[in-house]
Amino acid sequence: MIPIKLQIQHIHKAFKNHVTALEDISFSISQGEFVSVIGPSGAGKTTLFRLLNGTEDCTKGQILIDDHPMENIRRQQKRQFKKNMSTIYQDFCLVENSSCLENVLTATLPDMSFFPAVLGLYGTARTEKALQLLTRVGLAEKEQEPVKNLSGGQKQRTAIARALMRQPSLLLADEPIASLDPVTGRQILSLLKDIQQKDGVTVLMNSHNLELSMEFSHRLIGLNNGRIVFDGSPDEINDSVIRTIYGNSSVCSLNKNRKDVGL
Amino acid sequence: MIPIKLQIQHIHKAFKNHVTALEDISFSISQGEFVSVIGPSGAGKTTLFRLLNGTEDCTKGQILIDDHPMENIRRQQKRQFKKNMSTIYQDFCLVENSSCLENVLTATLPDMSFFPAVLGLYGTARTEKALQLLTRVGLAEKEQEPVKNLSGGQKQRTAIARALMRQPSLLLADEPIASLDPVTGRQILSLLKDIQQKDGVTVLMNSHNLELSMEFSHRLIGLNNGRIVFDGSPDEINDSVIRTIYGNSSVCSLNKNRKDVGL
Amino acid sequence: MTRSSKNRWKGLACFLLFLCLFLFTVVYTQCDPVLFWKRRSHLTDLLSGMFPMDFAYIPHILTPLFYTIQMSVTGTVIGSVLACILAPACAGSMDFPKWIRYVLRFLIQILRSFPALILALCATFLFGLGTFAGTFAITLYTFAIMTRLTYQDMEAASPLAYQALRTMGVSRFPAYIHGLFPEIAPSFFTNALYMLETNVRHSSILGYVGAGGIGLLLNEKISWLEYEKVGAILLVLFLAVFTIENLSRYLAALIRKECTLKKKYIKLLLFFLTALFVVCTITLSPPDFGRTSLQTMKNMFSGFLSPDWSFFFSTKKDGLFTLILETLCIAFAGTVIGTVFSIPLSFVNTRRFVPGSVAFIFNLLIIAIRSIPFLIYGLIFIRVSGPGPFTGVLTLSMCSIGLLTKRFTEALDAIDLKAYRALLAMGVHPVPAICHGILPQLKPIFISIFLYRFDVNIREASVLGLVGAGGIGAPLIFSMNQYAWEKAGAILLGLILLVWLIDMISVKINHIL
Amino acid sequence: SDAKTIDSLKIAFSPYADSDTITTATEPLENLLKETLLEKGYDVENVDMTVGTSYTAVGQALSAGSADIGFISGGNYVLFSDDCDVLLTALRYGINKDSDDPKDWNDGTVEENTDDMSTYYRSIFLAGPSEKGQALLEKVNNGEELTWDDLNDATWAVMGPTSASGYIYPSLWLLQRYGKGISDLDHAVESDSYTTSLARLASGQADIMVSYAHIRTKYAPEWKETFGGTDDMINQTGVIGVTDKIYNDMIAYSKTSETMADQDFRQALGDSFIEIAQTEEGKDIISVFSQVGYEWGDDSNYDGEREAQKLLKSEE
Ligand SMILES: Nc1ncnc2c1ncn2[C@@H]1O[C@H](COP(=O)(O)OP(=O)(O)OP(=O)(O)O)[C@@H](O)[C@H]1O
Ligand SMILES: Nc1ncnc2c1ncn2[C@@H]1O[C@H](COP(=O)(O)OP(=O)(O)OP(=O)(O)O)[C@@H](O)[C@H]1O
Ligand SMILES: [Mg+2]
Ligand SMILES: [Mg+2]
Repeated sequence: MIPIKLQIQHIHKAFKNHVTALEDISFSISQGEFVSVIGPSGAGKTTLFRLLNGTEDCTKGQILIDDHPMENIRRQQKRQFKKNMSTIYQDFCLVENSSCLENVLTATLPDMSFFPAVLGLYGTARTEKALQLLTRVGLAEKEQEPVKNLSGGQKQRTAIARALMRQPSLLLADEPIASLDPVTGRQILSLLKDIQQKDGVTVLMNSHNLELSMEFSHRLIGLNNGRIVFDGSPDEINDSVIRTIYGNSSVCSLNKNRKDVGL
Repeated sequence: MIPIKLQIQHIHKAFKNHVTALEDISFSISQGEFVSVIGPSGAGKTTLFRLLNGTEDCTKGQILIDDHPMENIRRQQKRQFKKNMSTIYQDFCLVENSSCLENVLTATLPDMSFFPAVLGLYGTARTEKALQLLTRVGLAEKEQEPVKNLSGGQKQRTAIARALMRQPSLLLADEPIASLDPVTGRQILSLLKDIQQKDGVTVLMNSHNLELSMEFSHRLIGLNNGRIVFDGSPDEINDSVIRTIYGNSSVCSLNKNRKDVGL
Repeated sequence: MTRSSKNRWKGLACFLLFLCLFLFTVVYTQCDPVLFWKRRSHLTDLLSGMFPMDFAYIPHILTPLFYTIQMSVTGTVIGSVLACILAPACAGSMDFPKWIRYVLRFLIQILRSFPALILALCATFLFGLGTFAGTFAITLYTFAIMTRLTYQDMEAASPLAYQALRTMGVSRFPAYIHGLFPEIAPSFFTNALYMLETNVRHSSILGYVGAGGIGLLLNEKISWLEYEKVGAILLVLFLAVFTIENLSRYLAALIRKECTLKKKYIKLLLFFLTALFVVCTITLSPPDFGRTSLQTMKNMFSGFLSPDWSFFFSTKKDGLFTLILETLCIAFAGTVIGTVFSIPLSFVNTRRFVPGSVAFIFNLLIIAIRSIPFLIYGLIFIRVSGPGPFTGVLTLSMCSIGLLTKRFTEALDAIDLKAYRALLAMGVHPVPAICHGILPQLKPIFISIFLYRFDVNIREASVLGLVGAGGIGAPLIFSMNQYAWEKAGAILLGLILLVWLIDMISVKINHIL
Repeated sequence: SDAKTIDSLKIAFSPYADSDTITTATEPLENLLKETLLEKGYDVENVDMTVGTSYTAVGQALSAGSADIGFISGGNYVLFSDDCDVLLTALRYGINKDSDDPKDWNDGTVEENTDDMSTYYRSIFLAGPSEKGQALLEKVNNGEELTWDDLNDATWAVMGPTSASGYIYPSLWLLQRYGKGISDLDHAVESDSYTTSLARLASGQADIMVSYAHIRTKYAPEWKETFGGTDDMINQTGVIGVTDKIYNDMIAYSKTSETMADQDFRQALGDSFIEIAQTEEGKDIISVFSQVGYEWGDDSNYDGEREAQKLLKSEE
């Protein structure tokens, strides 16, 4: 496990169609933290994660990894950094035609040399491990099923198993439990918490389940309309914070306010 | 609004790969009910919805619409029935390359005559209405954006707007708020409740958010491993019911049991 | 609202522009539907001559067919494997270095511009007469086409899983093999088998390398007006195409995991295919370097390198410019007409939209259309419309229908039907459901297939030449026959530039749409 | 005034040269024809001239009536003579060797064009610089008869099976002597053009090629440069066989065309071509076909060709 220090400095992201998804975001995460990003739909959470894992480039600002700006890092090191990071995508990003097991195994490709990697010769050790992980997320029997035949939650769990297969130092989890029932969801979060505590993995999560986010994280970052509006521990969350994060007209779900909302 | 009476009798569903997704499911729904299906991931909820809207055929058993078995209904009538039903899909099923507005407008195609439908001449009245709906789900500014550029939650709301555009008598909502933040999620459910109450629409929902399901529904159906294990009002839900629905090892989320789960 | 109506106007403008272009080309190539209708009785008189087929002739076809298949199998396999390896570096949606992409695309562009006959000639001058030279030519030809088709598929496929692997630090190539290839594999294998089939059908070049191929036999029987025998050859071709087509469908379904096969049988199948490849390869005649004709090769290339500039820049009636314009018009009109027929045909050609029996019947029809070589179409249409560009347009349309329907069908088989099914479930009539649920997804794919076929049609100008249809084909063939390589070089350069230009335009078009 | 009006006259040319050279060269023909025909009482409104790239294509067009007259080869004419008939036979300049004994051709000089017009030409078997080729040539020059085995051992470069000088007549020659044709040879390779045959011959890939007799007249200067010969063509090649007379190309008319059904019009058209061919301008035009004039043709001139084809087909 190589510890990673992540600093985000004043990043902006505007898409080609002039939608500004993120504006002046700065925060830093130290190794071993469990941080949750929360915010309304369209706030820019997924975009933030995609910037962090390098799928998109930011328009302004910079991301520092162990104090080096990401764009200046030499290729070899960047690869190393990427190897230590894995992402659970909101839309899963699985290979639909491949089986569950194959998808999980692809996570070991970065550690393999070229030809075995191309030919997909994973070896028994890796396969064993992938099967174990699949069992842990409750997909042991779907091992050989092509991903396109899985239910929403099963796909999500495959994506989770793939991310964990990497044994990352930094785990970016974009809505990892959105499609899971409360019990499985809780189990998955416990699993994440577990690896965070035991192995010191940094977890940056993003979830619409406020309760679970508060329960499992050390720290919450509130995003609204592309800006950080809150950054603090779960204890600091209160009605007015919720209102700043989710918008003014919002009804605090903490209070379980059951009266109808004028939409 | 044409009332629909839906009866499901002993249906079974097995996929080509011999996975049995549903076994001996029977229940009926009368017009104007708000029913939630709950159950663990992979229980067969989506499959049930797909059988109901005719995307898949059941292997055994039958679905009665106003006391007529679905397969015996003549084509004209079946079309009529389909017209009165709309579905919010778990995986959205939107046309990714078309804009948000176009996707919503496609819901009006069944009411149009052949050539205008083929050419997509929706007319201003329909466009107005679609825009109104988009405003209600909070997507007014994304109207012209191709769906592939939307965030997860925005896609989901587009799918909801499309389903509502139909003004159905039966609304099948498969995890309509999975990708939405608590506030927006609540607003959307209120909206569904609203049309259910005002227009007498039957809503058959499926959500992993137990709390909201209990809050909004008249009746809950618990599904586990393809079988109905519970069918009753939200008041009847208790720890042991939760345990039968979500599996034995489950920790009841109702109790907000925060201790770690052995996975 | 303003933006939406603006979009609609833009769409309408594009459509009108397209229509104008089409009308211009139709007029320029002297297309005359009235004449066509008046002389339609001649459409069938040549075909009817093929019945009853001369079954006794079939045994004579088998040896050449074997040679053809032998060379085609080896060439197609090697060419496709090379394509599979190099294609990702050409795809814009992947993060391979840009310069590699440009260099490779350029090379492939050039390679594809060389008529197969020139490749075959080069190969024989280098390796001597024999199956080796033929295989070499087929390999190059297949490689160029397969690379193009494959990177096009890649650009149409969703790159999400590939990107996910890349962010984990997987190197490009393994990430491509495991993250993207499984998604395009069905169409990759169908394309490869399609190439095999094309190579078997258009194997006339194989005759020129001393291997007899079924193409030469066909040319001979056509020229001698022995239509019963032509019929017999076509029947054999039809069967070959039918077999390959079904094999490819089955393979694609297997890859998409739509049907399953026991591990044991998969191994058996793999073993059988490998054995076939090995047998075909080791029975090839070894190259004969003792009789290479380097001087001729040198002439050829120095000719290509110093093209005939006065011809190149000539604006006279027999100058390059007029010829290319004519070729462009014939190719455009032919491709458009082909497309108009293929789109509906492709929808009834797949089980996803129509019942199995209907799909089967149309599939037979399309296989029949495809197994008839362009020469026969040329002769059929020449009887109707006489020599001239109109015949070229008609012939190209028919040839285009084969490939276009195949590619469209493939795109339809690969596409995500979720949105379409959602519309059907709401009670939308299937036709509007296709228009609004599928076409928007397919539009970019269809457009790129259309543009690809257009570009193939321009390059296959030599085909036009063979049916006497004007354009650049005849001068190209003639200068090749005369070994006037400077002139051939000028024509090829013109073609390369033209196709490059079209490529640029098509990239722009794909951007806009 | 009393001129008969003909809507359009469709002329199809076989690809004697590349189509645009033909198109450009024949452009003036339209007006010349119109004028000459008008003098003979026919007002032709439109003369439609097109070039087909394959001989068969032009034959098909004539046979279906989508062309009224066509410039085609004798071999092709025979194939389609059910549906078309000969109008004129073309004249060409001959060459200075016309013997059917190959020894006479190997006198150390390249054949030359003469000024005599002739209605026929011949095809030759040309042995190349390869060992095998030279051995065969020596045998012939020594007055020995070649055996079938001699020929069958060699590699042949031949043309497509409808080519008169590149396939049909050579095949006939073999048939008459050995009872076997080109298709019975073990190593006969079809070339896409005579030039490819020459390149193969020069490199030794082929030992024998078959071609029209004036091939050396045309390509001897290029032998080393273009085809990679190591010495002058006349030193490296020799004739080992000469075929019968092959009748020249011709102008045929379609029997299915309504325009051509008129006997008087045919007469007028034929006369016009003969007249035009005698003018300077006309000579220029038809020189792209390597033709120098026309004579009234007769179907029976092509009986030899018919015989040859029949033999070839039955032999299969
Ligand atoms: N590729 C893109 N092109 C244009 N705009 C985009 C693109 N991707 C995202 N956006 C826009 O950027 C904004 C932020 O999107 P993002 O996906 O980050 O939201 P999110 O916080 O993840 O929302 P959700 O909770 O709904 O997933 C949205 O308004 C979205 O429409
Ligand atoms: N097309 C298919 N082919 C084979 N098996 C399938 C197919 N679709 C679903 N299944 C299987 O059927 C079972 C039920 O799937 P379904 O999608 O109905 O679950 P679900 O209750 O909706 O779960 P989730 O909450 O995760 O969405 C799962 O085990 C799934 O793997
Ligand atoms: Mg998101
Ligand atoms: Mg589901």
